[in-house]
Amino acid sequence: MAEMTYRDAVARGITQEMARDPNVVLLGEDVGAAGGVFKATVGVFDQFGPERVADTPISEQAILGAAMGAAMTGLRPIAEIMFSDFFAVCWDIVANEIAKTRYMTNGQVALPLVIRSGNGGGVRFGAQHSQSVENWAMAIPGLKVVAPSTPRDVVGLLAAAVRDPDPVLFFEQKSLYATKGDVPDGEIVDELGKAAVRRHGKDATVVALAAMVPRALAAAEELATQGVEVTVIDLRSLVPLDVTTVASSVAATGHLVTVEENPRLCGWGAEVASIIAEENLFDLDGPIVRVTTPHVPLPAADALEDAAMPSVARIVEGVRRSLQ
Amino acid sequence: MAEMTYRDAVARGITQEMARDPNVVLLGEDVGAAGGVFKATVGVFDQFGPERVADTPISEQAILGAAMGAAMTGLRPIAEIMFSDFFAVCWDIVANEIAKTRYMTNGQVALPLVIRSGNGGGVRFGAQHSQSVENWAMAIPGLKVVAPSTPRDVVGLLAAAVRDPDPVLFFEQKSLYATKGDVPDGEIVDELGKAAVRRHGKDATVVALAAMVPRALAAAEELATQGVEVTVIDLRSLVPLDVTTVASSVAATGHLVTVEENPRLCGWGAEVASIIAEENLFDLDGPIVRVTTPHVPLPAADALEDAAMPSVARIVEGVRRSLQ
Amino acid sequence: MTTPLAQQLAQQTATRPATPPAAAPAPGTPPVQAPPEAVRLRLYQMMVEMRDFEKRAYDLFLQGLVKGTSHLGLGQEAVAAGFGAAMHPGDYTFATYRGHNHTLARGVQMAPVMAELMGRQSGLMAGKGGSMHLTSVAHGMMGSYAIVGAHLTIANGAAWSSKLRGTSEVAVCFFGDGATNIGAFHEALNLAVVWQLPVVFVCENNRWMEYTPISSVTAVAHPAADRAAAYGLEPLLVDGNDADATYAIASAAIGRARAGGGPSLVEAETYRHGGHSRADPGKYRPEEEVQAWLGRDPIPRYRQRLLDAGIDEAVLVSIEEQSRRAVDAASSAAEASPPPDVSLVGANVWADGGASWRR
Amino acid sequence: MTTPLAQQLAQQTATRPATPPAAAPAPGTPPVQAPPEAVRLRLYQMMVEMRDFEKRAYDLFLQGLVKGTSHLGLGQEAVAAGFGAAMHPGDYTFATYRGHNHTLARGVQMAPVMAELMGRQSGLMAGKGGSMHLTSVAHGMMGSYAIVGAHLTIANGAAWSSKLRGTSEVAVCFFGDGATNIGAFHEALNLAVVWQLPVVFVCENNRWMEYTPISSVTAVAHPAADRAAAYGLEPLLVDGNDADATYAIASAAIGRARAGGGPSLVEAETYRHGGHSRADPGKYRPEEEVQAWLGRDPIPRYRQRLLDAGIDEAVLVSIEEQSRRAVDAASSAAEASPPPDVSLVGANVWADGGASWRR
Ligand SMILES: Cc1ncc(C[n+]2csc(CCOP(=O)(O)OP(=O)(O)O)c2C)c(N)n1
Ligand SMILES: Cc1ncc(C[n+]2csc(CCOP(=O)(O)OP(=O)(O)O)c2C)c(N)n1
Ligand SMILES: [Mg+2]
Ligand SMILES: [Mg+2]
Repeated sequence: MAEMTYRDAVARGITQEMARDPNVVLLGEDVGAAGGVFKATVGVFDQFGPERVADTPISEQAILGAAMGAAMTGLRPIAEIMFSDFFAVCWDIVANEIAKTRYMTNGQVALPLVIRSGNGGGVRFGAQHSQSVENWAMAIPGLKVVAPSTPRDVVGLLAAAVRDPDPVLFFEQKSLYATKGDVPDGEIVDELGKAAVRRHGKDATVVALAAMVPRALAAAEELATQGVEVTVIDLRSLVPLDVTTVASSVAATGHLVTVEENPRLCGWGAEVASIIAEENLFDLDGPIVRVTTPHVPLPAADALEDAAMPSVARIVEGVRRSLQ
Repeated sequence: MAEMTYRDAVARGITQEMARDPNVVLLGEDVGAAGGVFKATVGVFDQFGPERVADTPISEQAILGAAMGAAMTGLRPIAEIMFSDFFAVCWDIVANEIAKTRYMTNGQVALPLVIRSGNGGGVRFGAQHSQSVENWAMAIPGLKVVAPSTPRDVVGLLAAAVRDPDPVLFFEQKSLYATKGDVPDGEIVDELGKAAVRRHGKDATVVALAAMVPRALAAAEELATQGVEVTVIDLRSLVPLDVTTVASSVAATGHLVTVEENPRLCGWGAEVASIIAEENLFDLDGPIVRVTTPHVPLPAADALEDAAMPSVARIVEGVRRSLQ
Repeated sequence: MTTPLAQQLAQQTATRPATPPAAAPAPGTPPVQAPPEAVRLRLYQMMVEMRDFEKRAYDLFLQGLVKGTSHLGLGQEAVAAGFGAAMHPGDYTFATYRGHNHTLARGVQMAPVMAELMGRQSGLMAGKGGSMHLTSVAHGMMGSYAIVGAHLTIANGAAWSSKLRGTSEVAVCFFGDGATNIGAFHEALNLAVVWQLPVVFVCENNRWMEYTPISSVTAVAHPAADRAAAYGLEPLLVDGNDADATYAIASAAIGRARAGGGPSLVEAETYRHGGHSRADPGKYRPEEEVQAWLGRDPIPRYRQRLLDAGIDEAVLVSIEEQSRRAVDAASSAAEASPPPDVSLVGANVWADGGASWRR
Repeated sequence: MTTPLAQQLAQQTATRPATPPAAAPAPGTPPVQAPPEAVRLRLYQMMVEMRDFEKRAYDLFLQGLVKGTSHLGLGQEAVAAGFGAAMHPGDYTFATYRGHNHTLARGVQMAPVMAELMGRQSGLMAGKGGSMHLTSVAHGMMGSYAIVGAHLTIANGAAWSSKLRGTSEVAVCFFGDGATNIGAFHEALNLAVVWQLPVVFVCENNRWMEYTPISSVTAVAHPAADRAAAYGLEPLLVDGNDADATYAIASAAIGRARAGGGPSLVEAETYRHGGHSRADPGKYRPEEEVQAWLGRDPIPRYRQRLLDAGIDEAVLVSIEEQSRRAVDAASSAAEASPPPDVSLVGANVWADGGASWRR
């Protein structure tokens, strides 16, 4: 067991999988000798060399096209899209090609690949480098979507993603890179589609993802001091989605609050809310409350960015609203 | 008053606005002399000439970049992205540039532009030419999102979109191009953000968009023969969203069913459901049911495509489920 | 042209350069060094089969049996045939929505292709892909792609994989003139050269996008060849209506790629006889242009050349008859197949075979 | 180079071609035809102010007062200055995230720029954009764009609008060497030429993407100049550390665009003195390379040239002192400004000033 940062856990996860399977390769901008702009791939190049760790030009379509073609023909690539905002320049390869090919070919083509990307706000990078776009991915049939909240989960979920026979978008929350947590020694491999209950409480169910998990836990602490005990569920993956864990918690608490970093409209919280409103409506004792970034691009100034993103105070307020 | 096709209504709307305002220009692939691949711009080139109706190379990023730069500097472009699936090759210009620029510049830059696109399935074009991607657009703050269901609305909403000071994505449903309807003579201009109640019924509220509106109405007919009277709301635009009309209808009926052509996850129906589940939960007498295309890419074969998209039968079944 | 591959080809040339003048390569000029007779007969057979197949596909469309869209390769057969014949089993083909010819060129049977166009259970992908997405991995047909430009980047990936795994497959990627103006073209070409990938990019310049002439939207006269230097590549222009010429340049470029010599970009000048897709009559094209190119139809031209080379006409007639029989059999088989079972809607979204996104 | 713009510049040249050899243009070589003294003093002043501004921005970053990211233009001043001086009021600038210099070059005041970097209410965009998105429409500074490549297509649009409206603005679009490998570059260049737009594309080749040398990921030696021919353009390579040279080529290219002569693509060879962004020390670069380029620092080099041309040193010293005072005043003003009011989070999503998406 070692304490390590979320950032270092990425490199550890990649290394674990590249050491295990010679078909795993890594490609992206500055991922090699430079160790990645977030320093999340430090050491990988030294260990595996330039053949298996390939620096690329600024050509996101070419990066993902290369990953796709390689995955079709026997490799298991891990591609990096530096900031998840840049998915917009290569969304065609993700949404139209990678996601649809198994289906269109009626199963002839398998695409075991992972696309890692720095996601989300809170680092004062402004509107084009701060988006939380996991819901863009969730909206596309054929993609799996993972977003870990702890260093341990980074390793375990990344390993699961690499070994998964389907294409996985792996969102590394930028605001978590510097956070630390205990990571057990030895190989770690998780299962995709299993949410983690991070805290148990009888009064309400709070569902969060990635950087919103620690905030939801902080809100839970604060609510506890006010006598409100909430369950906090870390979804860990959006596709597959662990509906069972959410629904059974809501059955027990009668209240659901989702906490999303993405802007409101069509966020994953809406999907979770709609599932519960369809399948578990009569379990609810109060409104389903969604706490999200408002439907605005993220501003750059620290004062504004902090005001835009879901805060502990807004989560507390959201839970109180659901309980009224 | 003349009967015309949805397709011809597009050309009529464009012509109306180009005749009125010399700053309105049209650009896109094959939109000029060829009249567009869907024949939706026939006659526009003849009337306004090659300066104001510009054929482009297959360069969607360059098309939308040109529209954006022109809108920043005094023109009001209407750009065509032939099939909405191709938004994936230029999503950066839409989501990162056009949508965010007014905000990032704190209001210095206005972008009065319209992007028209052929959207949706039902025409056996397969997975890369059949997507209904209005929810991709709805998820991006800074965009307005319009999707008419009738020839009359095509004209009125297109005019509103062209005159709107914000960027508008205008989805023309491909499966509706050949449908006909009455269009009044003279200038037609609508207001964005006003839903239309297409049928009144006390038992349930069915919310639909574009090609799903006629299907919802057909389902309503069928339900009426079984003694169930439903209200059918045509949203007409997703942003702005007419929450008032939906909520007040649900307050009256106690039941909500959304009908989406897009695949399920993070569709606009989820957003509508989550709003009602948050703000009007206690008006509900039954589960909120979402009828969607399942979360799959669209298959090409007619038998499969018809089975995938929401059918009248599935809408009827969805209403029945919400009433149980 | 003084660069290696061009030189190599020029040395094989009988009386004219391998790359005809762009304007109007004279029909019937003697070919580059003739391939062996067996190859020539195979080229002829492939082209005849493609032609017959496409004509039948068009008839079936008119009868309402081919649904949705389809983009025929009528007139462009010499490109698919020349490259198809030069490829080795195991090599990777990446094609566009106009990919029927390229699919047949890899030995895929006609019946499942026809059934796919008709949306039947026995279709190559059981109707799930349709005409624009023909794929048969078992034949190295790695897919037909309907978003212009994307597959150039994907072909790179297959070539990269071949290189990293140390095997010898070459990727051949076909696309149109219009595709040279989209960003993915640029990204793919640059990366292929930087990584020295075993990939051959083949631009089939048929002079038209959908309804717009390529010359009106392109900054250079030869949309691919005039861009080669931007990637440090030599310009390679070939008469795309001459099967011997396409076979020669294909063999050279594929051979170079296989030998570790890196990528090539070939521009093959050709023409589509019909409209862009489906019922498009293609009336926007000047009649003289159409007639001039119909006069350069690759198939009668090649037939005459084979006769001139002393091949017995009976051999050709037998190829032609066989082809007609094969198309008849394929369309009967396809018509006899039922529509796909609706359960296929939910099949193969994921590797577990299904469509469930929840646990 | 024998093409028009290059010729025109060569005729102005004193003792060496306008485009220095790519490898190591000798510092201190005599300039192209010297601009008038007033222009030269303005160029010097601009460069000094940019330099002082960027150094202060770096200091404020180290003090924790500049938050988020910032990309300094230290070392690249001669490009922004040369083009800025050649532009007319009303012309359109499109810059990247490395756009502080280009913003100042259009006459935008230092104080609001500094305040924007610091996320203050008095910032150019009240803190909503940040360092990477500096925009001042009133000054023709049409924005700084942080997604590599996108703004080349947007610059086209502004140029197209100028052409259609029959006005005379020229768009000038700056970008890095790395940007030449992304698809949008290709699409933008092609369309600009096809539509003959009044736009000048300026590649500031500083030899590095973020931490990767451009030469290792690019198929050609000169990422922009070697691609010009792919768009029917002449290759234009200029010493980007020589303000007289950048001014000369800028004047020629902008003049041509304004006269209806269409677009140009200029590659200016330069170097960033510091790291890619923020605290990056840029240690991945070979020390000799860094030292060689520090030796070609555009500012001392230009200072010496002005002295050699007989300009009184006191004039230069006064420019330098004024610059320091301006930077001091700007940073004091910025520091004195409060953070933006949180109500701005919901301001200006839409033209109605607000953020509401519902009716
Ligand atoms: C990104 C994208 N833009 C537009 C289209 C629509 N489209 C399909 S084929 C075509 C013309 C392609 O022309 P070309 O590349 O010359 O190929 P050809 O059809 O002539 O074989 C267009 C515009 C598309 N499929 N993808
Ligand atoms: C599409 C896209 N990909 C990657 C990045 C991340 N990124 C920002 S700057 C940069 C390097 C750009 O290099 P260059 O174009 O040479 O400009 P320079 O920074 O040297 O001025 C990269 C990779 C980005 N902003 N946008
Ligand atoms: Mg073509
Ligand atoms: Mg650079």
